[in-house]
Amino acid sequence: MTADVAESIRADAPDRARAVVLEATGMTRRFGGLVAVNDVSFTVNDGEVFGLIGPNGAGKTTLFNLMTGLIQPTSGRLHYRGADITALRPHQVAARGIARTFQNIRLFGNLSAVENVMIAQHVHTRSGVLAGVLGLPPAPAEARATRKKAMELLDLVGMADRAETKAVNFAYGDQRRLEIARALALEPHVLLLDEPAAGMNPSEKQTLSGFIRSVRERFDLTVLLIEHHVPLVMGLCDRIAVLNFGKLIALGPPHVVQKDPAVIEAYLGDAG
Amino acid sequence: MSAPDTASTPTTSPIRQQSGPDNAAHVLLDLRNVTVNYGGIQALREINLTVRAGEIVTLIGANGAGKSTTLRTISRLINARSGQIFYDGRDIGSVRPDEVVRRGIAQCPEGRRVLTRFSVLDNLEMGAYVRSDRAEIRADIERQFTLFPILGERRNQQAGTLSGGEQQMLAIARAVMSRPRLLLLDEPSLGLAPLIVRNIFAVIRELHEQGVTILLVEQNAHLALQYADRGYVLEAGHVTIEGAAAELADDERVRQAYLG
Amino acid sequence: MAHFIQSLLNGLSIGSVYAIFALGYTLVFSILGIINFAHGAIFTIGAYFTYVLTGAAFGFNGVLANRSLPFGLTLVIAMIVGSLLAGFLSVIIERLAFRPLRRRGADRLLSLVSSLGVAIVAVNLIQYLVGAEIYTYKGKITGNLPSAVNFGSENTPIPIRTVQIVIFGVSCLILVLLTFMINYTKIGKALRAVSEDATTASLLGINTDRLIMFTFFLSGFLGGMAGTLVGSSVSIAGPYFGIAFGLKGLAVIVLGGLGDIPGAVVGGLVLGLAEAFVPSDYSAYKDAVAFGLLFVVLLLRPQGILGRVQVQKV
Amino acid sequence: MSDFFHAHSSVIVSMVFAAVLGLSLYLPLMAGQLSLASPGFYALGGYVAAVFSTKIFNVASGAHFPIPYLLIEMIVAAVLCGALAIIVGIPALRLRGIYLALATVAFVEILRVVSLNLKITGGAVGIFKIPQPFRSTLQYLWIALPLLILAMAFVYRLEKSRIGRAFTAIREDELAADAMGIAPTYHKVLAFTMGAILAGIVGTVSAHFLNTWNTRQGDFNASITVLAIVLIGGSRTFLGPVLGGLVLTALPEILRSVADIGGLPHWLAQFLKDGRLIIFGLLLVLCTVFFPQGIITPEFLGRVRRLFSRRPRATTADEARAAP
Amino acid sequence: MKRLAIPFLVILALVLAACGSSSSTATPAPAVTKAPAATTAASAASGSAPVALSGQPIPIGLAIATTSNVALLGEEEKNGGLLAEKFFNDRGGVNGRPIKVILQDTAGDEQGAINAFQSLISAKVVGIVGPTLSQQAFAADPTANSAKVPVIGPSNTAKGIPQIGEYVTRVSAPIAVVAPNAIKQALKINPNIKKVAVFYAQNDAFSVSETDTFQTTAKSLNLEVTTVQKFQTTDTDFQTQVTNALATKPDLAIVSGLAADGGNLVKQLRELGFKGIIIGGNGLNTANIFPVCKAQCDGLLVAQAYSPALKSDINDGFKKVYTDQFKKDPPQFAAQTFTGIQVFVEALKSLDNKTKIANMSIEDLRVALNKEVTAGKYDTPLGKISFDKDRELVQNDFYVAQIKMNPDGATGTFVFLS
Repeated sequence: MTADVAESIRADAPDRARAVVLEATGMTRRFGGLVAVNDVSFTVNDGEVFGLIGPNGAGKTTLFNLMTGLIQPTSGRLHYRGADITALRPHQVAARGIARTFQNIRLFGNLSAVENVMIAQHVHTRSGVLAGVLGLPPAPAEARATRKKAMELLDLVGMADRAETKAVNFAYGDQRRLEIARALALEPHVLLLDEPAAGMNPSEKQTLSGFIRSVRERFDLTVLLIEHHVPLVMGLCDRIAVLNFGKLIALGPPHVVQKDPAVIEAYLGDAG
Repeated sequence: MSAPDTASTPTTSPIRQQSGPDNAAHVLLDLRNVTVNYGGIQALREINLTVRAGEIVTLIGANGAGKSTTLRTISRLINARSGQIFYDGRDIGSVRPDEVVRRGIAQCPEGRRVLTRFSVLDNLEMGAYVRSDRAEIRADIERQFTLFPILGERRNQQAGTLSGGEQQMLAIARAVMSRPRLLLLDEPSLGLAPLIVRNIFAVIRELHEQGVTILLVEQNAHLALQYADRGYVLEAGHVTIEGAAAELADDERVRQAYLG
Repeated sequence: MAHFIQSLLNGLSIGSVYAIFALGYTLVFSILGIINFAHGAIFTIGAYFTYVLTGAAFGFNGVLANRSLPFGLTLVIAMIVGSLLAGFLSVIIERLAFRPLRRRGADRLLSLVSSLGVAIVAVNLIQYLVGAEIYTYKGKITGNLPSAVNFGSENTPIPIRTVQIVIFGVSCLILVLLTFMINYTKIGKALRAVSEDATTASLLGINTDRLIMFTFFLSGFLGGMAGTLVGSSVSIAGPYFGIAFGLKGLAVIVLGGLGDIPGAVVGGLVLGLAEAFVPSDYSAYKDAVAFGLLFVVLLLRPQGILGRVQVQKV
Repeated sequence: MSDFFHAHSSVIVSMVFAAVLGLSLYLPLMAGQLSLASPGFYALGGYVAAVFSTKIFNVASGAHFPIPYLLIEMIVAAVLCGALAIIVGIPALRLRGIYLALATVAFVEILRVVSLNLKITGGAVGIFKIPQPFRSTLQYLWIALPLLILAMAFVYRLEKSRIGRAFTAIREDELAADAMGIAPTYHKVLAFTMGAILAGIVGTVSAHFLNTWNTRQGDFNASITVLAIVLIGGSRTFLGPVLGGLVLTALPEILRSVADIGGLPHWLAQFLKDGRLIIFGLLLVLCTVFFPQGIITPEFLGRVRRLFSRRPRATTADEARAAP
Repeated sequence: MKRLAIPFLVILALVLAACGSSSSTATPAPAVTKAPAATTAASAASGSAPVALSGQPIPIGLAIATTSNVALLGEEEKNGGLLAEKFFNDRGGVNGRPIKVILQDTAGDEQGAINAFQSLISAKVVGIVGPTLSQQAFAADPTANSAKVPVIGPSNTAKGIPQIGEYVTRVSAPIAVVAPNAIKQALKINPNIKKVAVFYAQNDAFSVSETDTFQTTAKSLNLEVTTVQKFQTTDTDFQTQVTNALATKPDLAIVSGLAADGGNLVKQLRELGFKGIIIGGNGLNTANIFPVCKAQCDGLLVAQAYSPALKSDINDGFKKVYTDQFKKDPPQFAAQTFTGIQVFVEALKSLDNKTKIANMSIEDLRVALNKEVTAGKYDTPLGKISFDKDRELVQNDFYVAQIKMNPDGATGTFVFLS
C-alpha cells in the first residue's frame, strides 16, 4: 500500500510506464443479496491499455460505474494519482480527468453531434449565465474555441461532415464513435471504454483498434476497456483483468491470461 | 457436451404434441422483408427468416445487431415499418401482443423479466394466463417442477429473491406454461455461470424433443450452434449469413464476423 | 386522555374520507403511472348519479332545473347503480382522453393536462345542467342509527358521527376486497403483472388495453361510491365537491406511496391523524402541516410510507 | 382597432404575463426538472409589490406610482424569490419527475397557508388599493412586453450558451451529463432559481395590474394552469410556453365573445355563453390528443424554417431554368 | 390524423380570433354610443345612433361569478339581477325606456372580474352591479373607477370597498350592526349563557371581518370566548373543530362561514351532541343551508342583512316574482343584486327627470348617474337605504331570524325575530 502511494507520487517521473494512475482496493458492491463486484483490487499504470473481460453479468460495467462515481461501493477504496476519489460524485471524477463511454450508449439524443461534443468541454470553460446570455467575455471566445475543438474531435472520428445531425439519427457504430469523441472532449487522462466495438462489423473493429491506439498516443491517455471481442482485447491491451461473478479471477498480460484455465472455464465456457 | 442432466428429465411431456410426421417441412414462422425503425435508427433491414415446425433455429450476432428487436417484432411489441410476418400461414403483422400468445407463440424475454413481486407459483400461473383449464394448468405446473426441481423447492418464494439462474429457469418455465408451438428464447445464457448455462440448454433440448419449435437468440454462438438445426447471423440489423448450424459453426465468415 | 382518544378517532374519521377518495385515485396510478385529475370529477358525478337515481329533483338553476326521474331507488341501491354508471363513465373517459395519448406515445405528464381538461368539462357541465346548488340525499345511509356514537362517558363524551364510522368501515372493507382481488384472482394478478411490467404482461398473453379499461371501471366505481358516501356525510356541495378533495387526495397517495393500494388507506389515515393532532391554537396551519408532512415524506421516503425501495438501474 | 385593444387590454396584458409565467416553468424544464413552484414565487413577488407599495413607499393616493419604485420592487422580489428557491431547491431537486412536481405543489400550498395567516399579507382579504404606475391598463404593456421579450431573448441566448447546454444535457440524460463533468444539482438549482426569479418578477407587476393581492393568486389551480400552458404550447422549445400562455389565457375570453356574434341560434349562443368553460376543457383534451408534443415542437420549427429557406432557392432554380 | 390536426387547429384559432375580434371591433370608436353588440337583436337594428335613442334599452352591467366554486352565490345574484330587469321593465323601466341587464361571468378570480368589467365597459353599460367577492372588487372596481363607470357591489362586505374610488359604492353592509342583536337575542332565549365557542372561515374575507364583530360583542356582553376555531370554506369535515370546542363546554356557538361549510358545521355540531344555541353569521342567511343541515338547522339564529319577512310594497313585489319563479323565499344575495339594479333604475329615472338622458353622451351619463346614485334615497327589499358622504351604505333595517324547519326536514323558513 505505502509502496503504491510512493509510486503514485512519482507519477510525473520520467519512468512513466510504471507510475500507478488508478488503484482499486477491495472494491465491493452489493445490490440486495447480489454481490455484483466482490473484493476487487488492481492497479492501472500510466499510459497502458488495460482490458477488462468476463462473461455477461460478471460485474464489469458495475466496476466502471464504481470507478466513475455513478454508484458508491459498499466497501473498498479507489485512488487516482494518490488521491482518494471513492466518494466523489461523477462530475467531480470527470473533472479530475476520468472520462468514459457507456455500454448502452448514452448520447444526448436530441442534440447534434457537435453539441454533444461541446457539452463535454463544460469543465474546461468558465462563462456563467450572464456572460453567456449577454455575450460578454469570455463567453464568445470560449464558444468559438469550444466549437472549434468539437469540430476537430468530430474530424478525428470521421464525423465532421455530419456535425449538425442529431445524435439519435446516427447508426450504431457512429454513435459509438461519437461517444468516444465526446469523452475525449473532456481532455481526460484516463479513458474508460465500455464495449466500444459492440455492434461493429469486423473491419470496423479493426479500424477501432487502430483508432484507440492512435488516440492513446496522441492524447497521452491511459485506457481501460471492457470488451467481448477477444482478438481485439488480445491485440490491443497491455494487461487484462478477468472478472467472473464479481470476482477478479485473473490479471496479467494477454498471453498469460489467455492460457489461464480458470479464464477458459469462466469466459470462453463451452466454446473453450 | 455431456448428456442432459438426468435429474431434469421430465416424466411426461407438458407440451402440445405436434401431429403428423411431415411437420418438419411445415413453415411455422416466416418473416418477409421486415424492416424496423427504432429510436430513430434502422434497427432491422429487410430481414427474411423462416422457422419450420420442429426446428431449433438460432439467431446470432453481436450486441446491438438487432436480435432482440427481431423477437420483439415477432411478438408484436414493436411495429415493423414494412414487411410481413406469417405465423402458421396467417399474417400476424397487425394483431395485439396478447393475441400472438393466444395463437401459440411464447417469448422468454431478455434479462428474464420474471414478475419479481410474484411467487414462483404465481409466475407460472401467469404464464398460463391464456388458458382456462385449471386442472391441466395445475398438472403443467407440477411438470415444470419436475423439469426444474429447484423451482419446486422454491414455489412459494418471491421471484425477485431467486438467483439469476433460477430466474432464467422460471422465465423459461413460465413461457412454456402457455403451451406454445413456437418458443422465442432471448439470450437464455445471459449472465449465468457455465454450469447453469449447460443445465438450461439441456432443458431447451428437452423441450424441443417434446415438440416445441424454438427460435433462439444467443450471443454465445458456439453454444447456440451446438444445439440448433439452422442459424442466421445478424450484423447491424441485416442477415448476412444463414445456413445449417453445423456448417455455420465451421464457416470462416462466421468466425470472422462473430468469433474472430 | 379523553382528548387524545378524541383526536385519534377524529384523525381516523377524517382520514377515512381521504382514504376512500384516494383508493380509486391510486388504482389508476398503479397501472398507468399517471395521476388522473378527473378522479375528483368522477367522485362528484357519482354523487350526483346517486342523487338522481333516488328520484330526487334538481333545484332551480341549470338546464335540468326541477327535473327528476320518473322512478326512485332506495339510497343504497341508487348508490350501487350510480357507482356502476360512474365506472362506465370512467371507461369512456379513458377511451377519449387517455388511450389516444398512450397510443401516440405521449409523455405521461400530458395525461395530467388531458385529465385536467376532462375535469374542467365535467365541473362546468354539471353546473350547466344542474347549477351550483347544494344537494342532499333524501334518506340516510346510516338508516335509523343515532347520528353519533359516544366512545366516552356521559361526562367526558368522545363523540364520532355514525356516518363517518360507516365510511371508515367501507374504506376498510374495500381495502380488504381489493387486496383479495389483487392477490388471489386471475384478473387481480393480471393487474399486478401489468403494473410491474406491462411489456412482460403482454408477452404472457394479457390484453393490457382491456385490463386498463377494467382498472378505470373499478376506479370510477370506487370513486362514485366514495362520492356518494362522502356526499351523504356532508352533502353534495356543488360541482366542485370532488375537485376540492383532489389536492388532499394527491397528498394521500404520495404519503402512501404512489400506486400502493394499502398505502392509500394508510396515507389517508396518517394525514387525517396529522391534521387531528395539530394543536387547536395552530389549527389555522392545519393544511400547512399536511403539506409539510408531504414535503418531508417525499424527501425522506419518496416511495411512500409503505413503499419498497427500488434500486435504480445505471 | 385601438378600441379593440382598449376593450381587451386586461386580457392582452394578462396573456403576456401568462407567457412569461410559462417561461418561468420552462426554465427548470430546460434542465429536465418539472417544477410546479412558479405560482408560489409569483405569489411571493406579488406580496413584495403589495407590501412595498402600500406600506413602505409613501405614494399620495391618486398619484401615479413611480416606475423606479416598481423596479425596486422587482429587484427585491427577485432577490427574495431567488434566495427561497435555493433553500427549497437544494433538497427538493433531489427528487425526480412526478415526485418533484408534487413536492413543489406542497411548497406552493404551504406558502398559501402561511400567507393566509400572516398579518402583513392581510389574511383572507389580502392587500388592496395597490397604487397604479400607469394611467390605463393597456400601458402595462410598456412593462409586460419588454419583460416578455427580455425573458424570451434571455432563454433563447441561454439555450445556446455553455450553461444552457449543460441544462439540456441534464434533461437529455442526467447520468451521462454527470459523467461528462456537469454537476447536476448545481445546474438544476440554478435553473430552478432563475425560473423562480422570473415568476417573482411577473408577480410584482401583476400585483399592480390586479390592484389587489391575496392568497388565491398562487394556488394549486394556478400550478396546474401553468403546467397546461407549457405542455399545450410545447415543452421542448421556449416558443411553446409563450404560445401556450397567450392562447390559453385568451381562449376563455375569445369564447366569451363568440357567444356575442349576431345571427347564432338562440340556444347555441346561450350554450356558448354558459358553457364556454365546457368548450375550453374539451379543447384542452383535444389539444393533448392531437398535439401530444405540444403545438410547437422543434420539428415543427424545423419545417417552418425549411419552408422559408426553400422558397428563395426555388426561385433561383426557376431563374436558372429560365436563363438559357 | 396528425396531418389533419394542424390545419384544423390553425383554422379553429383563426375563426375564433376573427369572431372574437369582430364582435368587439364591430363597434368603431365614435364618441356617440350605440347599444352593445351583446344585446343581439337590438344591436342589429341600430346604426351608430346616440346612446339613448328612446325605445332603445338602457344597458346595465351585471358582473358576477356564474362559474367556479363561488358560483353558488353567483347563481343567486344572477337570479336576482335578471328578475330585476323584468320587474322594472314591467313597471315602465326608466320613464318608459326599458333597461337591459347584460350578464358577464367573472369566474372566481380577480383576473376574470377585471375582464368581465372591461367587457361590460366596452359594451357601453351605464353602470355595473358586481362583482361577487370583495377580493374581486378590489381588483376590478379600480378599472371601472378610472373609466368613470359607476359600480354597485351586491355582496362586497370587506372594509374599504367604497374607498376604492368615487365611482364605487355597495348595497351590502358590513354586518357590524346586526351581530350584537343576534347575541342579545340568544341571551333573551337563554339568559344563562356564559361560554361561547366561535368558528370562522379563515379564507373568506367576509367571515373574517364578521367574526371580529361577533367576538368583540360577546366580550362586551361579559361572555367568555372559550375557543376560536378556524376552518376553510373548502373544508367538509369539522369533527376536530367541533370536538375541540365541545371540550370547552360552551353554551353558545357562533359560526361565520358560507352556506356549504357553515351548514355542515351546524349539522356536525348537532350530531356530535351540542345542545346550546347556535348563531350563524350573514353567510348562512340562505335557504341553501337547509339541504345541508336539514332538521338540524332548526332553531339556528341567523344575522340577516335581508329578510323576506320585511313588509313593504317593494319587498312584497320582489318576493312574489321570486317565489313565483323559484318556489322559495328569495335569498339575501338575490335581494341585494335586485337592489343594486333598482338603485340604478331609480337614479336613472330621477336623472332623466332633471336632464333628458336621451341627449347625453354615455360618458356624461355615467358621471351624472354616479352622482345621482349616491345622492338618492331608496325604498328597497333591504328596507330604506341611502349612502353617506363616503358613499358607504346607510341601511336602517337589520334582522335576526330563527330557522324553523318543516317536518319533512328538507324545507324551512326564516322566522323574523326582531
